[in-house]
Amino acid sequence: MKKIEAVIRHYKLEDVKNALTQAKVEGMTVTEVRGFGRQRGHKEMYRGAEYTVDFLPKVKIEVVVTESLVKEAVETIMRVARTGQIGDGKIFITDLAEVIRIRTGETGESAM
Amino acid sequence: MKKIEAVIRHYKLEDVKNALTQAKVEGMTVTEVRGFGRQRGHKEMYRGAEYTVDFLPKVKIEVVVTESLVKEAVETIMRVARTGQIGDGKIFITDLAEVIRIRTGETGESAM
Amino acid sequence: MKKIEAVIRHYKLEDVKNALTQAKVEGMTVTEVRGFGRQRGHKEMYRGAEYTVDFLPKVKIEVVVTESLVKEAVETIMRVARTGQIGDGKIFITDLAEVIRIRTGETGESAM
Amino acid sequence: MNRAAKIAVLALLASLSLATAAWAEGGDDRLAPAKLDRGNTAWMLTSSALVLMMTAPGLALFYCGLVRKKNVLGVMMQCVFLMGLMSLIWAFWGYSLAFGSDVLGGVIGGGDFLMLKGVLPSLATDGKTVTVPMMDAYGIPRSVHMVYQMMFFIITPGLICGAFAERMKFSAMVLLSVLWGTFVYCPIAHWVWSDTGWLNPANTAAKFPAFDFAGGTVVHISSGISALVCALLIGKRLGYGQEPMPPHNLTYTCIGAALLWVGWFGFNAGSALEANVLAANAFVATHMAAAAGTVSWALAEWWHRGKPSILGACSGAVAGLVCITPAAGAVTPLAGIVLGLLAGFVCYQACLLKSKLGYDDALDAFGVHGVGGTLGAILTGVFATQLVVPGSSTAQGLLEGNAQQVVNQVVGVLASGLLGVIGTFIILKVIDSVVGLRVTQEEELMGLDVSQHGEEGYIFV
Amino acid sequence: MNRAAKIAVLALLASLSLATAAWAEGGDDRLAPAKLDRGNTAWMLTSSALVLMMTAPGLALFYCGLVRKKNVLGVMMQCVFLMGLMSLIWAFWGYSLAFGSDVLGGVIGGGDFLMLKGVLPSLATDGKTVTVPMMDAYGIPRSVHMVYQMMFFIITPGLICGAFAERMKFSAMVLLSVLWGTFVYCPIAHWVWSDTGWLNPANTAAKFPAFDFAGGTVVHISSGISALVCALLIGKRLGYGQEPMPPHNLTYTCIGAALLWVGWFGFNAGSALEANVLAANAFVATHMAAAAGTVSWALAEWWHRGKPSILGACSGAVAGLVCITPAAGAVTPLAGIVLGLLAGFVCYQACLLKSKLGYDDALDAFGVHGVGGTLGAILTGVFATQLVVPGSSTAQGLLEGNAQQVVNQVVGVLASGLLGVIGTFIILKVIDSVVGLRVTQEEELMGLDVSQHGEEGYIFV
Amino acid sequence: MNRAAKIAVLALLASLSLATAAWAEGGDDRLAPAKLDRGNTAWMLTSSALVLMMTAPGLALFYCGLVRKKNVLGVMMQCVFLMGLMSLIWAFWGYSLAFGSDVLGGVIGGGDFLMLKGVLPSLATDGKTVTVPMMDAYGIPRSVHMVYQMMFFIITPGLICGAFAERMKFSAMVLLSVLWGTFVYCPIAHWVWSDTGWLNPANTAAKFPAFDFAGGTVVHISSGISALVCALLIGKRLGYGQEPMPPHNLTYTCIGAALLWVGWFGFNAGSALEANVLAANAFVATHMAAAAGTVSWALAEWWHRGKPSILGACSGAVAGLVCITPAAGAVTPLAGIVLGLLAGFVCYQACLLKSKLGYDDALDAFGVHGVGGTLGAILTGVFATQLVVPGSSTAQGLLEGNAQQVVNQVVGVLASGLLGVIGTFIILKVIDSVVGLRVTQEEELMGLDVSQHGEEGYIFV
Ligand SMILES: Nc1ncnc2c1ncn2[C@@H]1O[C@H](COP(=O)(O)OP(=O)(O)O)[C@@H](O)[C@H]1O
Ligand SMILES: Nc1ncnc2c1ncn2[C@@H]1O[C@H](COP(=O)(O)OP(=O)(O)O)[C@@H](O)[C@H]1O
Ligand SMILES: Nc1ncnc2c1ncn2[C@@H]1O[C@H](COP(=O)(O)OP(=O)(O)O)[C@@H](O)[C@H]1O
Repeated sequence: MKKIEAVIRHYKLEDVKNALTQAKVEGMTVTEVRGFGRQRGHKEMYRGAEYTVDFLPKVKIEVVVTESLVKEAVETIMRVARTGQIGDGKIFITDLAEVIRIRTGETGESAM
Repeated sequence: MKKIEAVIRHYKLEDVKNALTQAKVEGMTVTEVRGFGRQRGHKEMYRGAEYTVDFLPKVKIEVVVTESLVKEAVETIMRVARTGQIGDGKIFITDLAEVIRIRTGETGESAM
Repeated sequence: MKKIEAVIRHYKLEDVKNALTQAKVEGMTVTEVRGFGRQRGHKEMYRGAEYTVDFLPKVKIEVVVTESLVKEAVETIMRVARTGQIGDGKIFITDLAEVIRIRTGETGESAM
Repeated sequence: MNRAAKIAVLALLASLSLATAAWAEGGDDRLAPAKLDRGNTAWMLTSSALVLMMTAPGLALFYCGLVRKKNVLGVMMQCVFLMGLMSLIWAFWGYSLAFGSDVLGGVIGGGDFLMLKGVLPSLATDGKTVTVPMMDAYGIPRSVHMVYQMMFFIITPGLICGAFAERMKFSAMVLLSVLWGTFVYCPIAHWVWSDTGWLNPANTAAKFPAFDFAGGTVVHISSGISALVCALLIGKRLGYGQEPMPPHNLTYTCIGAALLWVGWFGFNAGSALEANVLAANAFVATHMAAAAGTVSWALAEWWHRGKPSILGACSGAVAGLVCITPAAGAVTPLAGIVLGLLAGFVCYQACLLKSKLGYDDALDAFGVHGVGGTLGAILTGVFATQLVVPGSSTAQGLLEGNAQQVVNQVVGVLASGLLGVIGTFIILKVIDSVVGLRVTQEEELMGLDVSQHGEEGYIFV
Repeated sequence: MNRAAKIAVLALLASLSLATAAWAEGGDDRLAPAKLDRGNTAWMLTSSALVLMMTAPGLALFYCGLVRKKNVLGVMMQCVFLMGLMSLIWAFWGYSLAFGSDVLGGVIGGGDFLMLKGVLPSLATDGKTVTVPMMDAYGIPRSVHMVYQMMFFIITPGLICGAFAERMKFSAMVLLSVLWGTFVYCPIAHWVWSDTGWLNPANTAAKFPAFDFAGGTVVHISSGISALVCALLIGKRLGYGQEPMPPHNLTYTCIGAALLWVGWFGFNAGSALEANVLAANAFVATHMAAAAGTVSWALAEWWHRGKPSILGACSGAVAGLVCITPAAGAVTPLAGIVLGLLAGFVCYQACLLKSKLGYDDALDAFGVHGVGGTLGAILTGVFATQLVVPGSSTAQGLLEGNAQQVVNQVVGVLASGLLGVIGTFIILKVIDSVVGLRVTQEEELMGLDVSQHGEEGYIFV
Repeated sequence: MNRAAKIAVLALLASLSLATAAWAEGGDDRLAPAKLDRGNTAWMLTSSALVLMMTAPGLALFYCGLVRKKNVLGVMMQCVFLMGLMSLIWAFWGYSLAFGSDVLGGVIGGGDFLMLKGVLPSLATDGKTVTVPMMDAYGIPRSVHMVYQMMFFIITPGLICGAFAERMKFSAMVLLSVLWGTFVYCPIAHWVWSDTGWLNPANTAAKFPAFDFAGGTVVHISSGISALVCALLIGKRLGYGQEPMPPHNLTYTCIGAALLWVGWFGFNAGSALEANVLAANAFVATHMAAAAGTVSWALAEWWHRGKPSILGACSGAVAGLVCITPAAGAVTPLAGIVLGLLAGFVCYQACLLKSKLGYDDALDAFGVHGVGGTLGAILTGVFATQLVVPGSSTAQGLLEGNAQQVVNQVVGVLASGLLGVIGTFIILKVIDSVVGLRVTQEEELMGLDVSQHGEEGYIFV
């Protein structure tokens, strides 16, 4: 099993969720984050004190899927979350040692 | 060393924390997340515009433990966070390459 | 490629960001978290109801870097985020299976 | 104004053509009848607005900050909906039951003002002459008195909501407010404030003339004791005593407390029904009591726990305000300081006690309004003085040697407390058997915002 | 009050000892001229403050809670900046165009009051005698009338902002407000409220005397219909209909609604310009309509969707307040209840309809103010009564047999609506060609807070 | 008011049987003594409530939004606690020191009003007759004057808190407020506003009659300059200049600014102590200055930085309000516009300068109140006009040819500034040696909410 973490734009969340659901991904966890990368930030100014705000609001989604679904899930995210402009975000994929469903104690694929 | 990530219900956090502490887990990091899985969301309505809110508020805890503690930690979480109703959440376990305590520079087990 | 996760003190974020940027780290994702470790919490009191608040506000940064940068990034974080007092935080390092840039579809090192 | 009068007088001494020298409002006697006092009217309109502001945003903020995030709207909704609901009931029958002439031997008011009959202007049989009912003693239209008292009728059930916060069904809250307003509030208001009320000191035939200037018994004791009954009958919140349930947003609570303080000037000084010396006394005494309560609760905490808290300071202000409410038109501002100091300290103790007794009065409606109101009612009997009480030139309170007044005050407390307990108990039992009091366990865990109203308070993600 | 003075004066013609009985304010006639009524002045100053409070924090909170987090400051800034901008314009030329004597055949007012000439005190040629312009009929300085009306001029363009929220350039909003205020608001205000206005019932020569006590046409219809034009011309928000755009903070919206309710007492009861029976009627009718609207919208939702929402209750309160605005000085509080009930229901339907029609009036400025204002204007023609309308002793509304009044009201609605549509359309086209109406796509995605103002609303991290 | 009528009536029994035409308030002379003006009393009670609202929620919100999240309650607590503390001190000795008759050669007031003696009603030796002290010139009870001035005494130390926000010990803040209020505020208030004050223009024997209508020197310069001393003595916040410290919640700051604006009508127009033409002038001038300040600061930013910010607009409003405060009863509203425009621009520059000078006046208490107050005090000497100044019929300000007035104003500024600097310096040194000024480094990093009060502002998790 793999964990797919994707940092995406805020307003793409709904679309990505719908697309992943159609791709048979059955769960997802979302976190509000702030990101910093190639996309440059902006200046903010408070009574003359100027700050460069490098961190922009982004959303991180975490999806745990079985190996067989990884490719489709990643492609789905890439297709839907892409605008082509700097700041679209990144996808990180990690191997998981184990997955457990708390309610039933099921592990591995059946816990998905 | 392993990182145990568990997405659990909000109101179970305090109990889980206490149980883990008793199980000799010495640290924990908590994030407010929103999750989506089998548990269906609810409808919200704002002046006639109806939304289905699939994401429900959850809490993600991250606990890094030595191999020897993994089993007990997981069992503790499962025991305490379980209600038996859909939405109890999931546990994901990952291998860590390294752990470092910033204050002292200790690494590995001694950084726990 | 490695993912470096570091839980640090709030007010060290800006310094860490700047130091990492100088160390040629090109991106970072930040999450507001609450942490619990050796640093003891504090008491809060609301109309006589007393709570011990174990979770203290911390910031988690996630930095994905190529193997060659890991050491420098970790050292940078340790140098800058350190105060020497309990509560400085921890660094966790994980292996990544893959990294993808959503905008271009680049993978691996070139996605950094 | 008097300046206008003076100048007019001087200018017209030699003349007779006065009618034209004073100006006409289109010559419309309805708009400015002989008895209309514009200063008083201005003040009472302002006071009415201030008292409405107490319910929302005042109380709505004060309370909503104290609950958990998932119930923030539930609490606010109670306040806002009551602003609608109770206003209609008051206009339909509440004002009449409270201020109508005695029926059932004075237990409640009659139908004189049903549907605002006798409150709104009426047309004479000639089809032309319009008569506007006035409160002659105060120079204000009766409709102003009606709307001012309406604001009290709104906030009182709102106070009770603090006790059952985070777990009562919205429908049950609606039924409770209608029934409680009708069968508990209206009788007590009638006893205390109607011309023929058996507790009203302005009624020379009153059996137990007890001072309650602005609603110590009518508003605070009645709601406080009823809140306790609610808390006991509906039971504790899920997880109470196990999970922490700290206030989710104390900034709201603080804003709410400050708005309550400001609005309370309308509540207490407005209760003079005039912009006169009595109103001034009530204003100053109210402010001093609030100030003393703030300092007192905060210092008690500082002493006892090592830190003064903002929730303590705000709670102290409210405790002081509650305590001075019955007294504002009977005691001096210096006595107001004493009342405030005591209120802050005593209500702090009451809240501490709650933790020990273990019932779940979620937002301390009883601890602050019940306890503070009772304290205030009794202390009014101690500190009432002929310096302040209108028309008095004899001893008024215990300190002036009139011990009987304390007895009267206690009778007032007991009578309103008793009706509160019994009335609320019966009403809750009825509601429980009809629609049920409490949301399901799942709804409670989910929060009232989503489960009862289909909304979320904050969407910060 | 002055009524009491008048009586006294009449009664005292035989005497001389008056001057000493009343006191002097340093003998300064300017500060208390013959016609000054202190009760009225106190009430109008209070009312002016209340109406300002409606724009901010009232409307600012009501609206800002409804947008997404990234635009929260954009909305607040519009309100605050308008408090500055529109005040200056009103002092420079707005008051004059609205309340000056007819020019262009009565389409608009003339330059009588440009730069507050004739509003502020002036010095006689002796270099010593100062004259303070008064509104004699009300006993208030003209400057008070000017500043009170200024508050209306501030909030009206603020209401429009709801339609184009989250996407209009700040510069375009500024231009729109200046031009719209000058060319749409001022003429309508002149027709309805100036002494010689062709819609003003107080003008015996008015062609279509239509009741608009506190701004049903001038404020709500004009802004509501113009809001619709804005929504259509500027187009939908990016992602509208695809992404969810729920209110980001309903607690703000609720506080805002409550403050609007409180402030509206200044808006409506202040429109009597006196603390008299008419003000009292307006106060009570306003409150009853708000209450009825709250209950009505919430019940409609409860029935229709199974849950009463707090946004519904708050929207219903505002709908009721909008609807009673033209009527408050012409109908009884009982009719106010009817208006409120209808307003809550009808505006709820209007908002439902919007979802179907698909235009993006982001915060329902048209659905609430346009629809509610029109409903209120027409119902005023139905329920107006000689019991309330000053100086009347004949049939006033349809229910009293005067069907013509409904016609007059419709003419008022059409005239102001028409000017609103045409004026706004032209103004927007001009602005679009000069600076452009809409922010860039990137700016819109980023949010107006950062892109237009270089700030963020919340820094909770 | 009607009371004036009544007295006249009674005095004239020879004429007609008038007594029945006016009504009785239970025949109680205390409640409506000969001199009572109900319109004025209504206005002053309203104004007092408005000024209290300025401290909280007004200033509390304005300031708390500007700090970091971890200190939000610390700031609010200062405001709320001061509402309690300063009220008690004012009643005990503050009012007496400020408004008592000269002692120490006029440096401060004497003990005439200690413990509200001579302010509250007193009993004659007959044990029956009650006398209520009145301010005859204004027709209001003296207790109203006392409570109105109390509200100023509350907010002034609250303003200073902006300078040392996020780092001062709560206990030090408490001590500072008590000492500063007693030894800095009371003397300045005595000089400027007591009948015998050497700066009071109403005192014909005043050495340097300087206009300060509503507290430019007493409130703003004194607090602004003292704030600067505090900022310098306590030192910078940890991390100042290195970490970003942006306002954590500008929506609060905006709500606070709007409430300050609304409340300021009580502050300035209330300072007339009557609902007369002077109050009207102050009201309008105040509003125009706020409006002009809003536009001016926002435009300056727009020009200079490319974007108008909401913090700028709000700061500009406050700057305008500060600047007009001494002037509101001496200049016309048109001059108010000029003052507002200048204030917005100058205070913006002052805040820019701060960044360069490098001291850490956290919330710009000096930049806005010190600078804006000084500007206003001096410009009052320029624009004061006989059109407005009560009782004047000669040149008043520089523009009317009276250059001396500017000198007087400067003297006023220097005197209050000097006492502010020296007094604050000594007081801080004393406090530092007794309890220490600053929290520990660990407490500061943790935030004042948790370290000083054991609470958190927001629990959104
Ligand atoms: N090396 C990295 N480590 C962690 N997060 C990153 C890294 N690089 C980018 N991100 C995240 O991805 C987001 C988008 O990256 P950015 O470089 O701006 O756009 P793009 O990937 O389109 O070039 C960032 O805001 C940040 O949250
Ligand atoms: N595949 C997944 N990837 C990431 N998070 C998941 C996944 N499945 C579930 N979750 C998280 O676990 C929570 C509970 O899952 P859910 O399916 O509702 O309950 P249960 O596990 O009891 O069937 C979700 O809200 C989500 O946050
Ligand atoms: N075992 C752990 N698992 C996850 N997070 C941890 C763990 N131990 C510590 N942390 C995180 O690191 C933070 C600092 O840890 P703490 O033990 O207080 O300080 P130090 O590492 O300096 O001894 C904690 O607040 C928590 O967020």
